[in-house]
Amino acid sequence: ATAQEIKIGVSIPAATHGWTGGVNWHAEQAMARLEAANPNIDIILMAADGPAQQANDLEDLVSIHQIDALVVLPFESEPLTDPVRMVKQSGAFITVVDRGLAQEGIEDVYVAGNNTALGAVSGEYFRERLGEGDNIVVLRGIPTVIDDERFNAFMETIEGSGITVLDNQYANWNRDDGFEVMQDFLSRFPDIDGVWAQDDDIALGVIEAVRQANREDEMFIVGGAGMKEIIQMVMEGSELVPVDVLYPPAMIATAMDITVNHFTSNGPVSGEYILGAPLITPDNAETYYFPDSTF
Amino acid sequence: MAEFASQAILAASRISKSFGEVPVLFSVDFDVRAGEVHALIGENGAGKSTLIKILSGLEAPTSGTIILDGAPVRLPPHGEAEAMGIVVIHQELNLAEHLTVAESIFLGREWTRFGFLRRGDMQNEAQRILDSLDVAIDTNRRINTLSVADKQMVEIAKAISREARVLIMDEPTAVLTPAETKTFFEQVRRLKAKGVAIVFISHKLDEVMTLSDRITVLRDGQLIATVETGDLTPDAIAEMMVGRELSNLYPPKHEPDVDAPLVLEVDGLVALGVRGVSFALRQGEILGFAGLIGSGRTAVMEAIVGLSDVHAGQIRVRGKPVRFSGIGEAIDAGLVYMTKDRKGKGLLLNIGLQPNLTLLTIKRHIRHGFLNEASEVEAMERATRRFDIRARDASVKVGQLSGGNQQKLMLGKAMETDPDIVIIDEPTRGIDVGTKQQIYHIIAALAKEGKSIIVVSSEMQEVIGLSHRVVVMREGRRTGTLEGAEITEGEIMRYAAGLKGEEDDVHRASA
Amino acid sequence: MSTAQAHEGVKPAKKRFRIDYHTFGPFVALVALCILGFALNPAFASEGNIANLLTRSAFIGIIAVGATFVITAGGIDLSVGSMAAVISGVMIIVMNTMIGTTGTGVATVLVGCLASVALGLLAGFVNGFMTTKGKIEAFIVTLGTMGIFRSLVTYLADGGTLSLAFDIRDAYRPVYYGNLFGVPIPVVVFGLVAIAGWIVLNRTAFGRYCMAIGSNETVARYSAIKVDRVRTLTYVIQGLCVSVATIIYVPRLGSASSSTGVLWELEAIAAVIIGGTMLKGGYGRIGGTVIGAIMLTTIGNILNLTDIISNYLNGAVQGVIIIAAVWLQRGNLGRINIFRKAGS
Amino acid sequence: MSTAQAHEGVKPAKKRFRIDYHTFGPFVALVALCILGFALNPAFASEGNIANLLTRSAFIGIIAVGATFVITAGGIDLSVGSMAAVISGVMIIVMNTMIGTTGTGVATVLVGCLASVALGLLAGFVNGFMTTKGKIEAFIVTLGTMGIFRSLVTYLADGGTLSLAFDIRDAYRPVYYGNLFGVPIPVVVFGLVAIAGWIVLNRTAFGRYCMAIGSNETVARYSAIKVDRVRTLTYVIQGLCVSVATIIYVPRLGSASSSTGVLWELEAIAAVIIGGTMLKGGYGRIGGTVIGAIMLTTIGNILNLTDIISNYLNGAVQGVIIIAAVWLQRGNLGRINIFRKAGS
Ligand SMILES: Nc1ncnc2c1ncn2[C@@H]1O[C@H](COP(=O)(O)OP(=O)(O)OP(=O)(O)O)[C@@H](O)[C@H]1O
Ligand SMILES: Nc1ncnc2c1ncn2[C@@H]1O[C@H](COP(=O)(O)OP(=O)(O)OP(=O)(O)O)[C@@H](O)[C@H]1O
Ligand SMILES: [Mg+2]
Ligand SMILES: [Mg+2]
Repeated sequence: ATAQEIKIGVSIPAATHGWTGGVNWHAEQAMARLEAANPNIDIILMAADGPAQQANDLEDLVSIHQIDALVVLPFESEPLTDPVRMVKQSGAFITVVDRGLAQEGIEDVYVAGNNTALGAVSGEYFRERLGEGDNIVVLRGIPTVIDDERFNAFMETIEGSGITVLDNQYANWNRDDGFEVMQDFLSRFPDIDGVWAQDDDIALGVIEAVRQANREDEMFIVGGAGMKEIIQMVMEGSELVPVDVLYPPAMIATAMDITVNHFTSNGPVSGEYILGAPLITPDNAETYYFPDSTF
Repeated sequence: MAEFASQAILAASRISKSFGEVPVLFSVDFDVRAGEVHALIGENGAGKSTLIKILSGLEAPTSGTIILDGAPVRLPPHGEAEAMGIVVIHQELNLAEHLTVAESIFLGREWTRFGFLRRGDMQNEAQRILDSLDVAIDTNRRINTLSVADKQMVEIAKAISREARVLIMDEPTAVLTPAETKTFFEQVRRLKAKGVAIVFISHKLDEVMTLSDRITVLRDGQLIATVETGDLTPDAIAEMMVGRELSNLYPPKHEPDVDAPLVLEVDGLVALGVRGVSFALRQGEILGFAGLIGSGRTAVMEAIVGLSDVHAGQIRVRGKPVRFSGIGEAIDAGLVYMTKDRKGKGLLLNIGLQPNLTLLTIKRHIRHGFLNEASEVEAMERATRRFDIRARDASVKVGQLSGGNQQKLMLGKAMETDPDIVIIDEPTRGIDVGTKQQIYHIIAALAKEGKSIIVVSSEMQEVIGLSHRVVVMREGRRTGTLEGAEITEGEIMRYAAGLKGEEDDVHRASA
Repeated sequence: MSTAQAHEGVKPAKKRFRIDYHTFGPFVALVALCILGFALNPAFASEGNIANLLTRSAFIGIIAVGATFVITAGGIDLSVGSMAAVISGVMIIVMNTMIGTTGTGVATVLVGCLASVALGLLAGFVNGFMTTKGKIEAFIVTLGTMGIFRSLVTYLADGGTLSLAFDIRDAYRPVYYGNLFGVPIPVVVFGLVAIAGWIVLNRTAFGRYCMAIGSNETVARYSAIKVDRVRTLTYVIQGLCVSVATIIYVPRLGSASSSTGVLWELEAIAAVIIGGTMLKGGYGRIGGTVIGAIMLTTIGNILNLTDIISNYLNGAVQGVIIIAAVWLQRGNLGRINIFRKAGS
Repeated sequence: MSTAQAHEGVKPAKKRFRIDYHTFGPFVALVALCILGFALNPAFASEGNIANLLTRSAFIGIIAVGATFVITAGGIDLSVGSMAAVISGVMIIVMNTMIGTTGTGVATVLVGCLASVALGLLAGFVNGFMTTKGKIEAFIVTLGTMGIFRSLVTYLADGGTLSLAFDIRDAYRPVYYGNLFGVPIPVVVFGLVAIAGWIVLNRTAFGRYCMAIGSNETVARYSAIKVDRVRTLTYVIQGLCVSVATIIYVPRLGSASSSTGVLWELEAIAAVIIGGTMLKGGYGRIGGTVIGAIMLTTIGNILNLTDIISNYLNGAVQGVIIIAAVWLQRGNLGRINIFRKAGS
């Protein structure tokens, strides 16, 4: 450890489901890569189980590790706004990823995911495929802002298309819950034309439930995020899972790269980097397929 | 001695025991031979229970040896000595509350076939054993629904059903009435005839005299003597135990004042186990309650003080009708009830003496909203003196006290409330003769002071020796009330057994 | 004022025309739930839905059978959910690795199951050993292993998901999706486990020892029962049950991740307690546990079958139903008239 | 002849050099943890870090003080985490609404606190009432209310997050971030709550009643203790503690959502048990609970001191440390030589 060592703290949610698992994996990869490439940079990675613990982690990054920069993917925007502000006050460079803080002007760099776009892009696809008199069901995540943004954007987009949303239920971004909720939808509704699962973990559960009921021919399923198993199915031209909507966990790596750049390149780095939520179709699927990733 | 030792099945040689730094037994010798009943007696806290725990492997001696069949052994802990034929009835009831009677009797040595329980067979056998003891307990009942005496009978049944070579019994008769004791002794004699070596602990010297062949006396953890029973009189034994001469156990009865006001009147009381009981208690009177096990004496008392539901009938305290909804209200009205189930209902075993003593009266030790420790300590000292409670120090848990000292503590706890009407259930259960005498004198003194006392007791002599009047119960009803010269053992037995019955149809009709 | 016995919840075991609410209560509550479900949506009673429901309850149910032993003997096991996750993970890794050696057929699946059972027994033994020999409270030990197991699966999956190779799935699928004379396999397994559990708890000396230990450890000790051994065995049985549950769980989605089995411990314990077993030990009922498990699944199912309630309130409805169901079955039933006649 | 001693009646407990492991153990384990922390990273001992650590432990610590009462009296409360969430939510709504009336100053904050206390008392009373009068196991009741409270906050937040208006935050911030003579306010509050709890548990009749009920309910009833009332009160105290914890929690994160306070119940109970209180009741130690809470927070902090361990294994390390710490403090300490001398 030289005196000039630059410490970058990375605070992310723990790997409690597929997408956050992906975030963790990409963060670890990026850490190894960046530390190898830049000997004077030390990255400290912390994963939190909840907003309160993430706030603790931020405190510790400052008081124990005295970080020079922070890359944070907030568990939730609201509760972490103040803690991130405290880090900022310690003089650190702040990069916020995915979920924006509740107040403007705290972060130096914002690498924004776009949950609204994910909902809208998915909605567009449903509008395209279905129309008047068609029925769909929606499986949601965990009741949080992220889920709300996705859901509301989706509902707004399909408004006026004549598509009926039979029901929506929380499946907690969890395969098992996706499976069970879908089983119940299947026993309840004899006619379902499409399923919006908004997340690939949920989608995997939905797929199994549909297969079990032998109703694969009746409907299609749209997930979200870009899990390799799902992308593979899209790539192979599956009827059941024709498309996916990207919401890449790799955005954490992007944010880390940008932050390291701030210290290694000469010019100052700042601003917003908004990632889209492109539709993955059989045509472009290959570009989004990383078989080595855990996600 | 060598010849003796070879006859003994189980012997203790120079056994000493200390708990922490406190010595309890000092180099005690003890042995028991096939086909004899060897009684072990001594004051409360003399170390009797400790000695038999050592003899059955539950406690390890600090020094000394156990000799089984002539060879020194180290007994396995945790009741495994039972496999060697050493069976114990512990002083503290030792049954799991959630099991049924049959399950308890066979616990630890279930009969199985192909790995499965032979439930029917065990049930029948349990029934057979209980029948042989002349007790009517449903083998399917759960232990927590039984009265203390029934639990004791289950313990006895459990012990005599095992293949015992040595049967050790720690105060098995403390809660039994003479009738139950009699059938129990028949079973003991039967086992004795089969060559079982029996160790018997009791504070009832008449029982000791009738049952035992030899007697060993312990005092303060020291062996005083082992003698042939025939060589001694009960008085001599008592003297050996206590170390002083014991004159008249019971205090002289003062003449009850027939004009004294009635402080407690019970009319046609109906409750669980009570089928229309009426009686009255005068100021300054000692009223005895006698009856067989399960005759409902306890049930009457618990209903009066509000521990169980009163279904019908009237209770008046000093003329005012009352219906207590909990014992707290009874205490406020000047009544106190001391339970006979000290382990299950009376004392918290896992904490110290002082909090137990003041649990009922904690409000009196509050100053400015906080507990005043000094006042609690003072109460403890008072009770210690009055009831001669003996413990190593105040940090001992109540569960570690000797049985008799627990009983004394419970008496102290009840008397802390400073009551006008005292209801005590089995007041001297497990208490040595010396202390018994003290307690009888305390009771008599209280009555003289104008307090009114109900004594529920299975010890016939106690009821007779203390009471001005005696109510006899049978199957939840009052069958008789005896007064003055009528109070004799035979008379009480006749009412208790249902050979004689009072014309109490009146009460039944009104109930 | 009722007696202490009523608080303890144990009634005399008389066989006369007396309704034992602890046996009968959970059943009545379940029937009430089913009626509610049917009223809300007749699809509730469809054969498919009932099959789904029972199949789902099999996981929690099988785990809860094990938990009944642990709780009856006065212990508690908070680690079962994480244990299920880590066992699933290892099973998947083992099977994926074995493809090269034993092929993609039943042999590989069997090897996987063997690994599962071995791991379950081991994990249970570790819990039991630390509780009894280490003299650490079961709550602490299993809270610790809960964290350890959960971390292990995350580590094994590298934060992501472990997926069973698609080649093996075909051989393994029937264990979850197949059926025997029309009864889904998981339900059959659940039934067998429950029966075995019932026999062991009620018809063997071991079961009796569990109750004795839970009721009064000292008495058990004095009765020459090897308390530590019996208690450790209850955790081993729990581990075995978790491994059986895992064996039927894995073919369902063919994957394991750190989110597998989250909060199953709470569900399993709840099923046990709803079923009438006492949390403080001494008294266990396998039959009640089975009904408790089905009841919990049914509540979830009913909530999915209707949209009259805001999704946000699912948890609240669930909570209310659980409390109401248990209230119904705990003697309070006796206050309803028709029952009073038959009851005490 | 030293038997004379046994005859002098009851002497006051001796205060010799005797180590009570239940008092001493948790403390030793905490010291060991701190040494480990310092060894891993000297920054552990920095003033800032210690302040952070103690401040954090205040939430769980205050809740755990309440839990000590509930558990001592033989109950359990699983709803505290959700209760904290719903109280936070309501506080925020109340304060946001009151801005119009009472402005953005201390007055509004006080109204919020009042609402919090009222709600805490009510929630605690509901738990206690259902447990005692409804005769439903505390486990079931509080499992139910846990779901209900969690749902309510989700509902109030409309699935999202409730956030405190930024105008009020300035007035409220000092409650978390301020300090009194250099001691952070939450630590001061924690200290006061702990002292009050200790006094109530050890120096009042009520505290004695809690222990008696937890130890043997029948004996308590025969000793004229109003069992139901005392038990209900323990839940009310628990509710009050949750509301106090919430009052210092809200200014930290300024928001409440369905993820607020998740699993706090487990942490609170763990703190209580680590501190030496018995899960079965009858024996409670507020001092131990305080140390338990600090210990749990310290473990979390230690994991942040170094990144030599994969993040995925955090939970495992945490589990190992908890088990090891409790193992250390439960008499097993006695086997280590230096302690044996001093001990018995
Ligand atoms: N586990 C223990 N720890 C500490 N002291 C104990 C323990 N067990 C017994 N003692 C003490 O040993 C002494 C002897 O007790 P023991 O129970 O043997 O008396 P006992 O002769 O059976 O009296 P009793 O007639 O009252 O039953 C008592 O002072 C008691 O307090
Ligand atoms: N007929 C009955 N039906 C139901 N319960 C009964 C009946 N008789 C007695 N009991 C119950 O059995 C127990 C035995 O009665 P109780 O303890 O009052 O008798 P006792 O005369 O004090 O005799 P013991 O010395 O055996 O206790 C009581 O708890 C009572 O509620
Ligand atoms: Mg690093
Ligand atoms: Mg004794």
